[in-house]
Amino acid sequence: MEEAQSTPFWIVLISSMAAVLISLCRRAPNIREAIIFLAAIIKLALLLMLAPGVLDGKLYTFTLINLLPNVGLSFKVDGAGLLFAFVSVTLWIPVTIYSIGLLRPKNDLSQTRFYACFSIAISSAVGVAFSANLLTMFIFYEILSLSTYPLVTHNQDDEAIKGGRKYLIYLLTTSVGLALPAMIIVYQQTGSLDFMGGGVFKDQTSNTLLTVLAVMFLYGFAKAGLMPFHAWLPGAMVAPAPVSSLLHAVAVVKVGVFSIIRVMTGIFGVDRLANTPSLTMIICIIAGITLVTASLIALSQDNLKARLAYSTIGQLSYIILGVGLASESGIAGAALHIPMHAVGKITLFLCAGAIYEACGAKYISQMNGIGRKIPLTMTAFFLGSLCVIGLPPTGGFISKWYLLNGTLDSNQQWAFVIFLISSLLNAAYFLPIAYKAFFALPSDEAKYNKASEPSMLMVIPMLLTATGCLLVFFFSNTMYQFVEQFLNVYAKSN
Amino acid sequence: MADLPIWHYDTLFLTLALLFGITALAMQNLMGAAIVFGAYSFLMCLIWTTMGAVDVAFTEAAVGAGVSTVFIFATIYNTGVSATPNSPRIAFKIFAGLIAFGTGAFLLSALPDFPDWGDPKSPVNSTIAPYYIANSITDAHVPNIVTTVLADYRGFDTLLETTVVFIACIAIYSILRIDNAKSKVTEPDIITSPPAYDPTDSLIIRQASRIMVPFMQLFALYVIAHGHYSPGGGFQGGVILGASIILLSISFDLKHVLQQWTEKKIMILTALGVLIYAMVGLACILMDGVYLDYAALDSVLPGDEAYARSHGILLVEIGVGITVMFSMIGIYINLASNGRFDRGL
Amino acid sequence: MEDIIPKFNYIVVVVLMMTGLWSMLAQGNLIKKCIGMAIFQTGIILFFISIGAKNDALIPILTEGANHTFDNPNIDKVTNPLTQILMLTAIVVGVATLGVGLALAQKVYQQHDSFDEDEILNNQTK
Amino acid sequence: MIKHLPIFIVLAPLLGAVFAALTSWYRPKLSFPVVLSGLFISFLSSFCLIFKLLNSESGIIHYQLGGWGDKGEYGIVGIQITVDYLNSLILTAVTIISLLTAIFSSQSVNRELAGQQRYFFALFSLLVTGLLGITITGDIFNLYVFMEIAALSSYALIAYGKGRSYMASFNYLIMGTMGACLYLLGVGFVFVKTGTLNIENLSLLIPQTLQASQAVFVGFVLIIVGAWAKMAFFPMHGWLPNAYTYAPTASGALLAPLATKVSVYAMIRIMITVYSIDYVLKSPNIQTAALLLSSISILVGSFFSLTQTNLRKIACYFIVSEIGYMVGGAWLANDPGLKGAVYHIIADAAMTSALFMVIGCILFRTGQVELKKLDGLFYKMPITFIALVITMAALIGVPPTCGFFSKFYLIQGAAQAGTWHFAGALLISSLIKAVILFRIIEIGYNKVPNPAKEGNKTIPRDEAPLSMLIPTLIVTLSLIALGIFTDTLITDFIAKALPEIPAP
Repeated sequence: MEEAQSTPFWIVLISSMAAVLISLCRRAPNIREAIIFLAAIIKLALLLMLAPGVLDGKLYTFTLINLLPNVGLSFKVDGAGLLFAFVSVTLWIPVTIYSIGLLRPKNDLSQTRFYACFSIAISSAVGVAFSANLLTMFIFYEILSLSTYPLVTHNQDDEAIKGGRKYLIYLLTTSVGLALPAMIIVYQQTGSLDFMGGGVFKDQTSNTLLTVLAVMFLYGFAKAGLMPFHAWLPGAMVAPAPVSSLLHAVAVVKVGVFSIIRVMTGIFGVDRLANTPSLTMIICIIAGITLVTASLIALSQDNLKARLAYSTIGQLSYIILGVGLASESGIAGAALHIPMHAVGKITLFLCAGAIYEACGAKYISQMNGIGRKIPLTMTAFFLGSLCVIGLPPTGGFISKWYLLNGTLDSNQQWAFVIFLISSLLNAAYFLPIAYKAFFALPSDEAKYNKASEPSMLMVIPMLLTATGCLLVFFFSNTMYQFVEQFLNVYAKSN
Repeated sequence: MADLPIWHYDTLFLTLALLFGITALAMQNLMGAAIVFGAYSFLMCLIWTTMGAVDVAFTEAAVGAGVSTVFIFATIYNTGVSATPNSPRIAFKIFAGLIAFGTGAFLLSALPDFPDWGDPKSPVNSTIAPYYIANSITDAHVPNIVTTVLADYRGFDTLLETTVVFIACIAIYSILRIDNAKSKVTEPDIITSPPAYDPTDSLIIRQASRIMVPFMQLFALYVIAHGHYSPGGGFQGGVILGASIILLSISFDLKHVLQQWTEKKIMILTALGVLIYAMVGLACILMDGVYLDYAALDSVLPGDEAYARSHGILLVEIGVGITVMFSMIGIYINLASNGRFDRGL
Repeated sequence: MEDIIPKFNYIVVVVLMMTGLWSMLAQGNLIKKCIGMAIFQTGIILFFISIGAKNDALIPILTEGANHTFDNPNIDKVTNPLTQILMLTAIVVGVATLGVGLALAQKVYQQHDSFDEDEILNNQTK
Repeated sequence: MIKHLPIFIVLAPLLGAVFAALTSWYRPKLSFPVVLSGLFISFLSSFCLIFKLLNSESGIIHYQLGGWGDKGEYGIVGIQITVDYLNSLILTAVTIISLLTAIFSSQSVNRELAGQQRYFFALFSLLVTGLLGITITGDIFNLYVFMEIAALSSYALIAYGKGRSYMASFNYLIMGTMGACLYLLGVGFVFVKTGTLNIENLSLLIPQTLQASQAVFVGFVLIIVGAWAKMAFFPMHGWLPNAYTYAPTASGALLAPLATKVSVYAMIRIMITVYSIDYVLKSPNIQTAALLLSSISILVGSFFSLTQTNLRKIACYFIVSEIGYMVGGAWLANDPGLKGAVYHIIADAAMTSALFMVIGCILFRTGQVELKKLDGLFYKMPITFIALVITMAALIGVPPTCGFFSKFYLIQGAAQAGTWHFAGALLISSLIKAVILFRIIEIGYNKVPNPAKEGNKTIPRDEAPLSMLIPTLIVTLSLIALGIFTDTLITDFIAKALPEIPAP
């Protein structure tokens, strides 16, 4: 049920066009920000227009231009892509409000650049979500890397430059050094790069080659933060809070895992994965190790943003492990974990930024008792923690449920154990923060005496996303319908 | 040994040429090397004459042995360097020797595959060349086949060759000419100590060249005009014309020549020669022909198509002659005065 | 000997060219490099001319003679004109290159007061 | 007149040069417009020819000079120029880039060469003539003459740089003449066995009857090595960095993108048309050597660029490594490799042109291009800086720029041939270029405190004049446009230009 329609292309393009307009309106901040909201709303509206069709099982396709023989700059909208795009664009709105609250008072004139790059980044994230083939995906993936660099180095001090350097080196090196050759080998072997239900490989392709390619892709999309190519993520935390929250909790890292989901389901094919133990084994082992190690490291971090970053690395591996299980519920869990983790983590990052703005506290050890000064922020933080740990009534519970189901479906009991251990670790590193903030005695009373909630422009977005953590729990069924459509296309064996 | 398919003189000349060439490169004294190189070029002329390539020999005599040698002299005179110091790069020389030896061995590996020397049935002599020999008369009424091929069959090459000369002239002017506006350049001290022997002093040379120059110029004009029937043509004639002026400046004074031949005159005339050639070609297009198809000019030139070609060839040869003559003068003036246009060899 | 004599010309050509090549690569003196270049070029010219030569042939200017008539020449008895044209071009190109090379050498001499490559290199890195 | 378009491509810049030399004595201001119009006619002709070519059935257009065409048993007796799918693209690229570079150069020439610019544009135009001639000619000896036209004018153009450029130009002259001589000798060796110089006639003779001839093989190697010397292929690359660095901006901007690329074209033409892919495949030793040298060339160029501090030198070493891409791609001798090599000729011409134009803009305003002194460039010349970043991104191979697609094909070719060292070298060079891009960004954008913030020093904007900026932007944007239209280029032109090569 494919239907050619140019809407996907326009959805991708809108925020890029917005970027152009934004850079023209450098002297009129109100108009500039109005453009962002307008673009976001149009984008959401267009996405919603596509939603009923996708739920009916339609695939919207559009080819802009052919880049290589058989491979074009083409878009294809399916359930998972739409869901991912929807999450990115929806969360863009609160984050923009938050940015206004954070940056306007600072009278920082490079805000225009900030918003313009931000819009391009959103464009490319949606582009990845809608890509119909590996090449298109790779193109948007690279644009995303480049457009987020000015955001990471926004402060332009030594630390920012260092973080930015690390960021680009990790992301470009891996994508050019591993993902690109892997893609070329796929093209050379099969003559096609399209994401297709049963994968593109013929049956006679050797398992060894597939395993090598799988590893190349896993590490090539280093945005997914698999160890040992994860170090860019803590380094990129020097960016302003809105960047860390939207990009490094939602857009950039999720683009990494989303790319891996796409490649595993669309290029390798779920059947092929399920029938090739060596392949699934290697994915599961890499993801499993990252998962546990990252959680342990997170436990030892005192810097709040660093702890959040390592937590993100661990949570991303949930998704990859879910794919590696190669069972229907595993993949469903993986696809669902993208939005669920997104709302949770974005709340946490926004809170971290707010805490720093309100109290100047970067380290967890400084946060004893601050909950009484900034109750709204810390409540939001608590809800976000619940979502990431996976406790009801937050969205994280749903996705982890599917993931655990997946382990049982594919008889990988050890993965079940890993998931549980990791969830316990999540609880161990998040809950004490909220607990101490509310109940522990302030260690440095004088310092936080004058601390109060930051401006409403920052508080409201946090509360919105915190509410989102609850909402996704109740609307999880709708989300599952989207994922189901995706599964119908890619994961149902014929 | 009587029925050897080669000329006996040639083996001798070839061996001699080889000796001269190696000597020229091995000599420490630069002036000596230049003279030996001139002799080497003359030897080459002899070899080519015995092989039947009179036009090439003629050109080599004028260009290789004549003008080239003078160019080298001028450079040496200007810089005052007479001997090369022994450069110590032995290892590099051996390395380069190995490269040259390897390349030579590689080239000789094709030796058994070559046709014998002088074989009239070799591919070179039996593929396209017979067409030229058989048709030169019918196509253009020109007995000197070299002229026909040069200016007509492969006329495009010759246009470009003229352009090459033109480029060399502009290139040397732009490289060497010292900008008068900025010519506060300190004069290199070598000029203050010219060689002990000053050629401008010699009365015999002055008188001899004064007598020779008109004849040279007359001869050169003849060479250009009679190129259809005898060896020669635009190139050779042009070079000789140029050489006559060069001779004047060597035997008299460069200043004298410089007054007469300013940069403006030389450049305009050099460009004019190329222009004549290119415009004859364009005229062919305007007359409904192909570029450089002189036959199309038969409506403006006297005679039938073949004669039109013959006249077209003459026109372009004149263009070539003008360009070559003035570029040679221009190049010489620059090299001899080191771009200062005041004095020199 | 029987094999070499008919191809003696090629051997001389190769030796000449390689001497020129060696000189272009190894000689430190810029003028010597230029002379080497010229010798390399004459080697090539000699190569072309000798492949166009024919036994007992006349120069490529047609005349009424015993062997052939004006309109119907005996092709085997006229030297190949094509190789000669090519080499006329090559000679002219050669002298143009030589002129430009010498002009550059003069300029280099003005700057460094030397024709020796090593000295010039030392001057430049100083 | 349509019939004569092929000759106008070459003739227009030639006549432009001659008229420019003439007018420079009467109306010096006229020289530049004269050259410009010559280049423009040339561009129009080549552009029209593309359409003529697309409409023609045979896919090849001949123009026989002097009307001397095929004479039966003798073959083609005159000189023939041909336009087919392979060279029509390159002709258009050369004409467009030279036209833009001419517009770009007018200001910088007036400043850098004040008082001496008399013959500059004449030589400029003659260089273009030579390059176009090499591309369009159908005769291997005529190619040599054009090669020398291009070479002689480039020696002079480089020597305009004064100072160290004289020695650089002299070294180029020695190496270039050596290359040309080897080429001519190779032509001689081929000529000995075939007796013809026309490429079409040769292509009928060599692959069929002269497969085993040692002389033809030696000729092949000589021609290829000669072309290598001309294009600064490792280990004959020593002349290039100095020559292009010390040349004036305008010469560098014209020579760097075009001169080496056209030599690569000549090599590919000889390889696939005069000889054939079969012939190449049957000389495996040469193939292995060429591929190894390409990999070394890529690595040497990349590593040396890393050690340089001058942006122009860096760019010059990039050329050395890019040459490795193209030679390697051609010598992979399989379908994707050759496609990649031909595509990369166009892509690299555009990339190098953009790079040198950007450098020219910076040089024009700041007077130097030392990497360390570029701090704050983004605030001083934002448009130029963004163009520089896009160009570097293309050189790295970031999609959707053209650099990505050529790399895509080249690596695909390497994978198909199993030449992993070549694929590895390509990737390493990409990464090294990425490192240099980071350096440029860090210095140009991050090194000075953001002037937009309150309290920091403001940096006034000072872009290059529009006549320089607009060509730079056009070329930079063409990098993206070329990338987007890759498929059109490949299927409509390059695929038709190459012989059928069966996949193994």
